Amino acid sequence: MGHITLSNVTKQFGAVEVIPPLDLHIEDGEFVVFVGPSGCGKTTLLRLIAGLEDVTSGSVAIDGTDITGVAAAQRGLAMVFQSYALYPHMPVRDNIGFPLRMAGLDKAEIARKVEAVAETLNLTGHLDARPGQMSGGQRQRVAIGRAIVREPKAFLFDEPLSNLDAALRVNMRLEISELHQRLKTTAIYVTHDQVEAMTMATKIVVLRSGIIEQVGSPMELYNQPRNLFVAGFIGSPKMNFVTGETAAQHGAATIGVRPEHIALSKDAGDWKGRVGIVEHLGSDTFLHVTVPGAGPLTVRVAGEMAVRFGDTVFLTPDANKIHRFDAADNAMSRRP
Amino acid sequence: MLTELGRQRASGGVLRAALAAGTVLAAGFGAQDALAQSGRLVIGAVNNAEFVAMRDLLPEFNRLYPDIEVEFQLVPENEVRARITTDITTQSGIYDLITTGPFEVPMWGRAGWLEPLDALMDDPAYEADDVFQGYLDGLSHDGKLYAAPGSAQASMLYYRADLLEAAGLTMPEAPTWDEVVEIATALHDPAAGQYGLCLRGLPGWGQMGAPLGTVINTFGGRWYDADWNAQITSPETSAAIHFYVETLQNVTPPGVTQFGNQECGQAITTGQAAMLYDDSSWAQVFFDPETNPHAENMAVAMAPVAEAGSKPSAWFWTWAWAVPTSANNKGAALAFISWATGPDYVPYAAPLVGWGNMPGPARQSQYEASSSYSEFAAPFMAVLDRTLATVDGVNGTHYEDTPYTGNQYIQIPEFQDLGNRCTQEFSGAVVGQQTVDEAIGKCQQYAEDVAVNGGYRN
Amino acid sequence: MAFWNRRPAAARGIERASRLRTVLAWGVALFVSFPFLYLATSGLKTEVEAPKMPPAFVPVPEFLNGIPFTYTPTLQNYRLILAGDFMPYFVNSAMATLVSTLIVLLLAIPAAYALTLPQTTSKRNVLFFLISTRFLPVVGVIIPIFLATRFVGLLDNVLALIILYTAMNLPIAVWMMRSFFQDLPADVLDAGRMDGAGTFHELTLIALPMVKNGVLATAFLAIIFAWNEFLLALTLTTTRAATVPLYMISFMSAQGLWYAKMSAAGTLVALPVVILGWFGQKWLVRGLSMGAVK
Amino acid sequence: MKPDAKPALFGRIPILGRFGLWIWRNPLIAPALLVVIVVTQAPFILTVIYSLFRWNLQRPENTAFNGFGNYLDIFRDSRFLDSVVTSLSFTVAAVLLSLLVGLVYALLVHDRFFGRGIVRTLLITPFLIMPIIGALAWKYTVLSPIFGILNWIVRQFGGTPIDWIGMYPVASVVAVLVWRWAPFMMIIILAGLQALNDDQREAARMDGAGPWAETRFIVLPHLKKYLQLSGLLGSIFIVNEFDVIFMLTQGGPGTATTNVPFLIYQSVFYSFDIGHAAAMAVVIVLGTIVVVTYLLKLLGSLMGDLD
Repeated sequence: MGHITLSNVTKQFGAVEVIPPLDLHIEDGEFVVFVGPSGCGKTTLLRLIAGLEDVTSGSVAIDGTDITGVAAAQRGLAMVFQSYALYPHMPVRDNIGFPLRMAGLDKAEIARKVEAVAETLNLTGHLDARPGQMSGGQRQRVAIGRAIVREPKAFLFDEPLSNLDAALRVNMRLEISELHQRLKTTAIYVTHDQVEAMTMATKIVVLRSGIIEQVGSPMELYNQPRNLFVAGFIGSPKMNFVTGETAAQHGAATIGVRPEHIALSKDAGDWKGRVGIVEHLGSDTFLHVTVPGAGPLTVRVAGEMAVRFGDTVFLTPDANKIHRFDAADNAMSRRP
Repeated sequence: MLTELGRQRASGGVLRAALAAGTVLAAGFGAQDALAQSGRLVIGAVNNAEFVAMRDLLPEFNRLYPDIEVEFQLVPENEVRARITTDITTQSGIYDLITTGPFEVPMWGRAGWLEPLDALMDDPAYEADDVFQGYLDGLSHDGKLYAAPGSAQASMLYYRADLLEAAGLTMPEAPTWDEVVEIATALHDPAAGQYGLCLRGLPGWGQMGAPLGTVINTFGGRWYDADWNAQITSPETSAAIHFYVETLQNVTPPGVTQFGNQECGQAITTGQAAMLYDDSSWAQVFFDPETNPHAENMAVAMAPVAEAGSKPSAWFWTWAWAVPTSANNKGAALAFISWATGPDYVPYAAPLVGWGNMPGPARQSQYEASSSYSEFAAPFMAVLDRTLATVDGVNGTHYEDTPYTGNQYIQIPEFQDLGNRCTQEFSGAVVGQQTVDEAIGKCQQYAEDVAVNGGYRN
Repeated sequence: MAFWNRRPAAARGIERASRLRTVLAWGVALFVSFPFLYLATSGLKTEVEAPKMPPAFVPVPEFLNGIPFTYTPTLQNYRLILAGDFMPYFVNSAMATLVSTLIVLLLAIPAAYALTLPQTTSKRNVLFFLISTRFLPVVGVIIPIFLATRFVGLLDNVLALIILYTAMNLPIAVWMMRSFFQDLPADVLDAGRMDGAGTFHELTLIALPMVKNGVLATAFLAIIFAWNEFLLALTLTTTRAATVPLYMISFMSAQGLWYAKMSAAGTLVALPVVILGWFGQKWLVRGLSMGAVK
Repeated sequence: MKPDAKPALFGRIPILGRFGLWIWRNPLIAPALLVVIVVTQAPFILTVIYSLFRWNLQRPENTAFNGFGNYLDIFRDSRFLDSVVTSLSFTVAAVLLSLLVGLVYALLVHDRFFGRGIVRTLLITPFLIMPIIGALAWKYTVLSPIFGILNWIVRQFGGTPIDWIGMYPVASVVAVLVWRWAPFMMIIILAGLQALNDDQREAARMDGAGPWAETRFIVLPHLKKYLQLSGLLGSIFIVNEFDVIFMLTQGGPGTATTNVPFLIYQSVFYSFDIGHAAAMAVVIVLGTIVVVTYLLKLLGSLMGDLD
């Protein structure tokens, strides 16, 4: 129904190469998240797939058919935009029905499908409202409705939740995940938020400067980051990196330990450090500890922890969970 | 009414036949198309009162010629010249009928831009004998008439007898310029809103150029000598210009550089000016109590001359109707000419729109048209008759030999520009933008350029 | 020390001007609009009253006559003008203005839209070429325009003015419409393309309804320029197609009693655009700055 | 940005290069471009051709190719040189004064006060009125020695009526031009003022700036771009001003107010000297290009990224 293959795709804006040659395969029914820092080319990549930008070279195929030169509308994809991109002069009904109208469906059928979609998205009461009269969450649902009404081969989401407030964001995240569970339609989702990536994706694509750093399931990326960049990008709080003498002891240029993989003790441990800022989240406590010779480290402790600024503590990394990186920042095998 | 109608038709008929032959030969127009007395007739005319009134009388014309749809455009003098000349010289066929004058008509006739109208003269119903021959001469070239006099005028001096009397002054019948200025100075009282004399200060060869031209002539000046050497800086011409500019500066209303024919006429009717040297067509306005509150105090004298015993000097002008060869509806144009300049127009129109709105008399019969007219015309008729009889307004009143013809203008196409430019410089001198001699120097230079560039002198 | 400490009025907020400034602004405004206001008021006088001094500014009902600076208004000048030959001029002006504005919109909207599309190249060249033509002095090309108009037989034809006014207003209209189109959120247009709208539907169903105000503003500016145009009208029309400027030039020289009539005619001619301007002043900015200033 | 993305001038005929032929295949742009080119470029090419001929409409038999003779003539003609000076002085004086007055207007009406809408409306009216009617109104209601209000005031103070247009023609024309164009400047400057962040002004006040310091150090620097733009646009419109001069002074008295456009008009319609008029037109167009080039650069920088 919707597997997408990018072969040797490049994109240049003028003299600037935004996407160096890139290959990627997306299986039918996957929920793929493109993630990376801003400016990494993830949105460009999405727009290349959508057909909103033309590839400079290479090809894009959907279900094995090369659609490189095909207009956006003919690709059978639907897109949800960061700004929702609703048509402000049309009521919700017409907004959702617009792609069907463009496809030349007759009015009765459009009405029927729009009603059905509105039903699933709880928008039935709002069909005659204009986008300007609706809340952010409602608008987002309209945008999603407009995407699903045409039963596309794949959904493209361009940072759809970034304009919502925190609480709503979590809600919508769930809704979108649920929707995907139900429809089983391929989805490509762009975000800079690794939490969204981890929670929603069946497959994450980490991008940096237009280059795919790693592709894999969330857990693969968490457990086996291929390099320093991925290791640092996935996971929250960020993985601690230690270089120098300490790293050399592990036979690496850099070692990485996630905050949750460090045990803390007030009495004894591998590293001795002084506590800086302590962030109490209730469920967890984050301690920022300065260890001479290793630098500042973040430690995550479950539950509440009674330490104060200036206390001396001892840290012990979980030896099995130390990531080692070579001088080129690539991951090395785990210590035997 | 029936006879009148018949006569108009007949006159049109003879004209049509005569003109048809000429037109077909000359311009190759089909006689049928050219001479239909129907369709759209586009007239371009100067917005003088007599033509404004004529436009208001169009229903009468349409009663005679119901199939002619007249579109009458009235524009101020400088603009009407610009538009008409552009139309004629580019043969654009914008106008079917135009008002023009003795300056352009002979040149345009020679260039083949105007239709000859001799047939009109030959039409008995037109009563051509009634038209003053002097005006006809000015509108002919090579023995052919190219325009019909519509509103004729010669220049004369108007004054307020009451004001002169109150000041204990008298006006000679043929005053000199010095006498005029003396009287004007005596009557000039700006603080009381009373100005001695109105004289055209508006640039333009047909505006300031006309009175100035006569001053130059009577002072013994000229534009060129027999060999086309410019003579603006010659003592006589220069003296005349100095005199004119200084008079404008000293005894005329403020803003005189914007006063043309119309504005000066208003200065009399509003009582601002005590005297006016301008054309005779104003007489009908000034002497009519309906149009001038000071009518009973108006008097006229001959156009002033340089000194007692100088030969009379005045300008002649005729706003005349002509048909461009590029016209689209010559038949209708001719019909209109025969109506507007024929013997019946004044007797019909005067009672309706008043004598002040009648064209300047080009026909003897206009003076005899009604007893009331001859009564109020008497004061100025004597002066006008004498002017017409003594002044050669066509060939000029120059003292010296000139290589050109023309009186207050010189009859070469370039004069339009030359006259405009020089009068513009002079008006600049009036308001002190430059000295009179500077203006004269520039004018001399322009005149030299014209002589050379126009190919008159090598 | 701090100046505003001593001036509570200023401290109260940026948005309130001092009383002195209010008075000053009103004074300047009345002074500046005096020539027009006086023209308008003179149009309501009789010919006898109009040129009289001291000037009467204030129309009052008849029974209040005699108060200084007042007069009893009359509509006789307007009646005279409207009963005379004014209407054809007015109709011609309206025709030339409205039809050319309509064509301007029809041509400028697609062009301006194309000039915001990413796939259009040379945008800069096209835009700058267009606007540079607007800076050409019209007198510089008046002769060939006259001769060309004559050549195609459109002298004294409103169609000639329509064509010329169209070309005259097109560059500004393109710049202006483009600035409106450019302000549209790119996502919405992308959404349209994803949803299957071709360029035509994208323009007509999505972009255009969103810039309704821009279209009005553009039309408004085109109307002002076309209505007020003088030189081309003067040169190319005579009677049949003559527009209001030609009617007005007959007032260039004093003609009988004409002052009040001139005032009334001037008011009548100026009024449509002035009223339009009063309503559309906020749109002027974009148009007059070629969209460079929002 | 492409390296060759320089401003295009109208001298650059699109069909011949730069734009590339594709533009003619763009059905959205081609019609508009075609209309503009046919109506504005073609006549200008003809003007250039005419300028090489001796051609007076009144003497068609005298027409002949004249090379650059017309250009030599006009540069020897003091009238043309004078008119260039007149044009420039009108432009400089009127633009600077309009800017100043426009700035004053804008500062006066930017902040809210009682009746601000009406005041703004009254202030922009001069720009909306048909220029020839504006000039008529000035000529007869303000400056006329007979009907003018100015002279009535003069007389109230015991003076004698003054022929304003005759005595002070340049000042009269500049006054009318400033009256007409200051609102234009005001409109653009107001837009600039609106774009000025109120926070900035408030911050300046918190930092102790009085109204003058606030204007001098915050408002004016911010307005620089807008002042440039309005000044340049104003220059281009004012240098081509014809209507006001036609109605108010007809270029006089003398040639005191004859600017280049009016001189060209006179040359065409009073002298019918097409050759000279065309040469003058070509010269003034070339002169305008210099200003326009600068303007386009400025516009380009104001417009941000194109292409």
